[in-house]
Amino acid sequence: MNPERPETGDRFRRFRDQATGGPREGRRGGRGGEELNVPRAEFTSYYGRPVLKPPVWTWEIAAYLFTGGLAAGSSLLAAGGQVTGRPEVRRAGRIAALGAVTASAVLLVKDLGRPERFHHMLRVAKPTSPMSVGTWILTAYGPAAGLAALAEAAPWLPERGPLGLARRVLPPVGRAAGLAAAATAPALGTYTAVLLADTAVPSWHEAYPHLPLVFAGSALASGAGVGLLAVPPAQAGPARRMAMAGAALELFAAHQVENRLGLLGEPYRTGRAGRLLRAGRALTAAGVAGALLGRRSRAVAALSGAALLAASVATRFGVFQAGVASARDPKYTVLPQRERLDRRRAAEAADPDRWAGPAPATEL
Amino acid sequence: MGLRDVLLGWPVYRQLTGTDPLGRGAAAQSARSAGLTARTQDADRVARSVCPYCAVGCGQRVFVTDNQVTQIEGDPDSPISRGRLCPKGSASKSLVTSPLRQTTVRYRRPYGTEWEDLDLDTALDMIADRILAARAETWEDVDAEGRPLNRTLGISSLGGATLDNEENYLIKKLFTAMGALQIENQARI
Amino acid sequence: MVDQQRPPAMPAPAYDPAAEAGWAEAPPRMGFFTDTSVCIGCKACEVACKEWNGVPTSGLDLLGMSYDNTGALTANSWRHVAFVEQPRPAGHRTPPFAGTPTGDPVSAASAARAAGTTNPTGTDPGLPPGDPPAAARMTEFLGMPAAGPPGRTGSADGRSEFRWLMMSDVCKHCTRAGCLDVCPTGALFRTEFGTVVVQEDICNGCGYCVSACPYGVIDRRADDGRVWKCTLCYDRIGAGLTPACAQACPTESIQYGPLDELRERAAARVATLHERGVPEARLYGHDPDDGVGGDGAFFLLLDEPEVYGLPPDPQVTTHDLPRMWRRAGLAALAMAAGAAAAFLGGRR
Amino acid sequence: MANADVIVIQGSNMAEAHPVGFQWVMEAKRRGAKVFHVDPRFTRTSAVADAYLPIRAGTDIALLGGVVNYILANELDFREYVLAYTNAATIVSDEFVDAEDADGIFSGFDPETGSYVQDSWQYAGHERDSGGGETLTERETAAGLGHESHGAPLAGQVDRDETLQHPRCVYQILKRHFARYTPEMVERVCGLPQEKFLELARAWTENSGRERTGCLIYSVGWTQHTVGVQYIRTGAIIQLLLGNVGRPGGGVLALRGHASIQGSTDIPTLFNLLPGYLPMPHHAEHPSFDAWVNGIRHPGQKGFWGNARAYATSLLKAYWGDAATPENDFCYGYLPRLTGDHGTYRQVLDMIDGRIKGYFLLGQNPAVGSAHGRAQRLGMANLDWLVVRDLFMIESATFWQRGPEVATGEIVPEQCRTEVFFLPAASHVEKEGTFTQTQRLLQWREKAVDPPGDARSELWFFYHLGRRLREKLAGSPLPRDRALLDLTWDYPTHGPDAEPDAEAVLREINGYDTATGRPLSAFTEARDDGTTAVGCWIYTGVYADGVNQAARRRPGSEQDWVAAEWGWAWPANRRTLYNRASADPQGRPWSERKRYVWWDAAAGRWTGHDVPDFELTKPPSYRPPEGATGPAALAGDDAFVMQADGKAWLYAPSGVLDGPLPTHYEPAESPMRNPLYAQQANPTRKMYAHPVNPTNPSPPQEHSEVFPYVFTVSRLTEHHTAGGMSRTVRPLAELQPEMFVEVSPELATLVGLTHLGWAHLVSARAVIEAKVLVTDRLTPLRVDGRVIHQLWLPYHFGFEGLVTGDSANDLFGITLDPNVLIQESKIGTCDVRPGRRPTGAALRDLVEDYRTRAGIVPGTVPPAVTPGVPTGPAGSGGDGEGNG
Repeated sequence: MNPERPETGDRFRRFRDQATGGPREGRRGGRGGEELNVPRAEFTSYYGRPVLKPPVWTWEIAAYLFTGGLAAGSSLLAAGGQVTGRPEVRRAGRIAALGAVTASAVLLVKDLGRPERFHHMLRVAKPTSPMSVGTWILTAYGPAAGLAALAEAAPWLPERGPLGLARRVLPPVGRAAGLAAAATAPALGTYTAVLLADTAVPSWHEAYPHLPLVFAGSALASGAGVGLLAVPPAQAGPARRMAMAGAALELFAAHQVENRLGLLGEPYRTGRAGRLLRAGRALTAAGVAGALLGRRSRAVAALSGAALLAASVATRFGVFQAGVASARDPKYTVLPQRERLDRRRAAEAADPDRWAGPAPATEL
Repeated sequence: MGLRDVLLGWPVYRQLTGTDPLGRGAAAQSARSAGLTARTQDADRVARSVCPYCAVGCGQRVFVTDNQVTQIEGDPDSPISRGRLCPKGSASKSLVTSPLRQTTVRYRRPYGTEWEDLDLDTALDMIADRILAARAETWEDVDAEGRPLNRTLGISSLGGATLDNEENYLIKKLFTAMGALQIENQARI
Repeated sequence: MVDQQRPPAMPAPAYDPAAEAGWAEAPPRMGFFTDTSVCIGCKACEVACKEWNGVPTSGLDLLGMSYDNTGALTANSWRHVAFVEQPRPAGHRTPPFAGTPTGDPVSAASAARAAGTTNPTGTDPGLPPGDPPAAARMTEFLGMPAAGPPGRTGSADGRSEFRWLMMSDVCKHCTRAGCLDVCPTGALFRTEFGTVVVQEDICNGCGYCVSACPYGVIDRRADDGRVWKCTLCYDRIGAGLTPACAQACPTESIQYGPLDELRERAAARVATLHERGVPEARLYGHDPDDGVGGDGAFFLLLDEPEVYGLPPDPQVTTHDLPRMWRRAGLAALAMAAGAAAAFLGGRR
Repeated sequence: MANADVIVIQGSNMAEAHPVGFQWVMEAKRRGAKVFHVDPRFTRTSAVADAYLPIRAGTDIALLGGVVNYILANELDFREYVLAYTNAATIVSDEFVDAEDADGIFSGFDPETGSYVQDSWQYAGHERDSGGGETLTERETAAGLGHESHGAPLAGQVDRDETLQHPRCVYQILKRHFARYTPEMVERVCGLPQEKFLELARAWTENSGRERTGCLIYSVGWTQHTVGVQYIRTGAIIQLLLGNVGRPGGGVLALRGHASIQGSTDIPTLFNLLPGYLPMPHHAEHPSFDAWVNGIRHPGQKGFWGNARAYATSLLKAYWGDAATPENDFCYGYLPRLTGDHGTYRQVLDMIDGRIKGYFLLGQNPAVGSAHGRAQRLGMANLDWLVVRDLFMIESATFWQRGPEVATGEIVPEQCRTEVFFLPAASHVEKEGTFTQTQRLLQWREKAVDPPGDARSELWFFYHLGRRLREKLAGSPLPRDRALLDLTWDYPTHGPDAEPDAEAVLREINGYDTATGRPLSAFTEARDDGTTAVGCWIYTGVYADGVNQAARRRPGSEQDWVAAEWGWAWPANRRTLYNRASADPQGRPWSERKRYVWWDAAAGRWTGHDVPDFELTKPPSYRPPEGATGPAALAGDDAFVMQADGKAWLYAPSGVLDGPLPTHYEPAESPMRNPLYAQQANPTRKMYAHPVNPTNPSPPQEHSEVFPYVFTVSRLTEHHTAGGMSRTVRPLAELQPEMFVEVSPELATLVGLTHLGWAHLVSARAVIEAKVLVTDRLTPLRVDGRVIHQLWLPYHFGFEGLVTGDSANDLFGITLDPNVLIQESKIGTCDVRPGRRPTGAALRDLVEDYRTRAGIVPGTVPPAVTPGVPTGPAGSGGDGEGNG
């Protein structure tokens, strides 16, 4: 065994280069247009065991992605109704938002390993932790949505006495709270995407440019769904338009996710995750179509609203499953990293001085 | 803990006022973590011992607190092992504190199907009687040609390699004086 | 990050994570250097760690992964000794089985069966399920998937090459630690020694760190709810002692000390091994410029990292966090705009 | 070890069985030493060794003989060392006939007793007066080594030819004896390719001589064979030829398996020895005290055994104190006498036949640890009473309730009459005392805590048992009880449980002046007039100056690498024996690099890094006067101070019962015909023709193909011997949780085994099951044209504890080596079949079926001498017609 034996991975590169016609120069940032058509390349692993630990989260977190988005969408709907004088829309939005944020809180606490320590989330405020940022967003958004919904109950309060005072004070407070909720709603709707992306799970991390848009669109669509369901078609104009906007955003971003990630897009297209995402797309399309065509009939509007909600659930669960699947198979961890490593080595070999190694992590 | 202390202790407050704005180090440390120390530091005493497993003879330090063994690790002073231990030596604490360790005398009567309890003193007495009976029954004074034998072949013993030299010495001395010469140990297995 | 081409450059003025995390005059950063070329796979480190930290049982199951019955780093095994039997050359050594009659290699087939031990193996939590087809390729020679590995000619005239890799895996205590960054409760924190520790009195088991670790180390304990991992014996080093595993290691494969010193020692060791005809020796996790800013516990390996189950080019996820927040901001704006347009657009 | 330039590990798996000791091999490796591992299986030692040599189990003498042949053929021996310190130049009797010329049997073989008469082996001119004689008694009483360790009986001067040309000088006899052990023969017998063998031979010889030393490491991988002692002899011959004995980085190191197994042979709980390796008296050979003492010291011979009378007298004084007077030969009459073989396996067969009443198990688990587990358990089922003292409820305590024989119906609890007492024992941290580790070092353990509940130390148990026996016998008129009543048994006790004072016992072991009680400081102070009492003469010095030297803990970092002030090594705190040989005949170190002990002419004394193994003031130029005996007879260049001729024995005229020179014999159970000699296996091996103890047939017997595969057994790092102290400890049980068998891929495909599937192995004694680990680390070997498959099993598993499994030792029978009666449990033949073993009565039927197919007649043993091998009349020079 002579000392100048070629470095072990060397043969792999020669084999791969000759198979794919030259080192693959993926574009920086834009994640390379065409699919990384490396042949089903071989890789080694430790007895086939995954390199990463699959996420320990369960369906509760996937459900929270939906309820969080719903709350955000509903608050926007409510604020829209409040500002443009559509009390029906406002009331539906606010109540749906309260329901959704309560469900979110329950789901989040239940998913914790030690639920009784949920208040530890407020122990620190860490910009490096999307979950910490999200907790503070929820802390701001929750009471606002709560107050806004409470304000809806003002008309049933008696005239005089302390309750009477509350009856008079609530509406303006409700309006302010509604606006506050709407102000934090977009953050609430999209931070969950950053939460998933800021992990080592290959398919979630790789999708970070598009995931927020998917979640934003999905949130809008579910908000619109609430509007279509709860508001007579006459007042549901904005809901219909919001549904279209939401669907457009979601479908565009989802397409990016499924096709622009190369090998790491595979989990979004295959298996259970693939089926869920395809169902989500179909339901979104049906929902929007239903909203547009069924302007007049209350039943069709309601149906399309439900479809939009279901679509949002399917999309969220689909994205969740895709991530878990990508963490389980060592291929999705080893191959892209091996690829990135070889690319960097090739670049270093090309002009050693320019390449100072990967852009040093931002000084966080 | 007054409200003021709660506020001062709140990591977010420490983030804002302290040297760790991102809350990833000093600010996030809890009181318990700050007070952590190795249990060997506050042990009542340390016994210098030797590993009971193989014959390399690695040095061991046994830390004791309130008469409980709290840690057994390598003895860095030993020129043989330099503070190191193998997996068995490292598991010595689990060995001596194993829940499977027997701590009471157990007795099985002839033709019995279960274990019974027996107190130590009675057991010692019963064993002594049985030794004397077996010895008397199988004693050989002289051989065919009248040469002295002074022995009993009715009693056997096996074991010694895991015992101390002092224990082996008493065992050999007592059995030899009893004429029971059929004693053996792992050295011949 | 495996880096051989670049000569071990003088380490850049070390980015001191402890100082960065607010520790005034922090002591020198401590860490592990694990030289797997002298590891004898005795698992004293696994036992010493469990004895000192009172780590509960990790299951009684024969996994068939050579002599590894622990399986992986989990909440109940903070040290894990990996065993890989390979029909491949071992540095300068003469081929062990030259000239003995032989048949096909077994490492791949036995690996596939071992990967199949995915039913609850009692190492709950966390022994990740295996993927038999991936395991079947365990010892394929990189780049030549079809032909059998060298030396294992499968013909009657004899097998030759063989080596048995052993490596004690542990938490990497990364310079830029994904688990630490994403922890929402501050349970994970950077100690004054530059190590990363979970505070069991704070952790509420949200599980975010489990997904954020690029090495798949930290893990949630099922019946306890909290996450657990190596603390680099924070209590022992606080009292000036050596971590339990490093003290027990019979051949000093695990070395504990100031990280800078360890990096120099490691570089010298690799150079010695290369001189002695072991060209496949390489360092892993030593380079401060890699995706996690270099590890506090780094290794000298004798094969590609993925053979040991390690990621070839780990990257801390928070490296892209700023761009993620920007993309999220755009999406939020789009969302707000969408909603506004929905209301301002149509008449009714 | 760290000073070695080459390290050969054979018959040992050091990285797994002695991992922390292995740090010193790694230290040597770091300094550039080359490490060889010779083993049937590629183990964790082989993983870090520089070269791994696969070998057919049971053929180590063929390999080592090949190395001897390589050395002698190429004249690579360290000539000055060999001439000065070994008996290479000594002329051997002309009556001697080598096994080479007699089909594998030496001259003097007596077929009736299956033992040798050693007269024809003696040095020339000493055939009659050197106490050769028959060796049947030695074999029966495992006293073979009695001669060796006492120095064989040898009177006066011997003829020597310093030119080493004389045809009957030891050097030439050695050359002829190993002439046929060529590299080709090694490949043919061991299945090891020639170039790998030559790599070992070259490295071993190149790293020996003045400037460089090599060390040889072995453990039970060598001792548990019917030719075990001869394995070690061959290793010693190589190390002597290369001048590696007594030098730093050299030597032959035995790695022993238990914390104080060295201690349990120094202060022996063994039937054939008294403390300090004094032999237990034999009823015919030692009728009187003088006969016994002269049997030890062999009047007229050189060496330190000359003072045996002082050691013997002092022992008897330690036992019986004032009752021992010169008039009654210091109570020599009280000592029991041996009549033959009283070894543990003889006892087990006697138990089965109901001849033994009571049995003590003191921290040993024969139901799993001893060979032939079934016989062990059946024996224990036929006792009157059994006392088990252990930390855990081991298999040997619960055989009557949960043993395999209960499942097959051979032991029915309701009909098993054994009364069992289980008394919990104290652990190593709950009692104080000394362990003697593998380098003869005594280390004192401090007591950490009191033992829990009823757990007590053996010191407590036997002291109080003795007290109670003496109370019950008080006033007994019977002469047999005098020995017990006159015993010195009044040790001080302390603590709540009245624990005897271990230091008092250690003081008695060290020895003291009976008048003043002053502890002796060296064994040379022992007297034979009853004024000194010494429990174990080789340990004298452990309490020198009244200080417990074993408790010394001067940190290693504050001492040189010999670290003489940590603990105390017997004899006289010397760390390397025979270190006089680390200097040339004139007393100068062979080289600066290997300086260890040398003669300081100015100071007129020997000095160095260690306690010199020589009389301090005897100059190298000293030549003994005519007729001198004992130590005085040792010349200035007689480095081997214990030997009768002061020289190391390449050729052993006596002291080894199966031949003066190591000869390759096949194991008792082998699938192969002995390629070198007509004689198949060791003709003097000890066999038991008991119905419970059948032996698998080996060629030239019929039906050896019924058990076609070779299996060997050894340890895992994670478990300890019979598993009592590791399968009951959770962190260890997790690391190796199930009984498994390792097979090569070729054997797996041949027999149809699957990885992680089940397999069961069958021998003439038992059938056991195990999970299958198919691994590349085992390989079939091409041996003499045939392909031999080997498989490996760990032997730790039993039916108690957190993790359980069948015991590998159940497969072995009882065939012992003649010199020390150790069983052959490192190699056996078996059959292996896929799937789990049958249970209940079906299991016995399967074994029975194999026995009939193998043509085994219960109660018989294979012929000791292979049919057709001529054995000349005892004692006369056989005229064997050339080799077979």
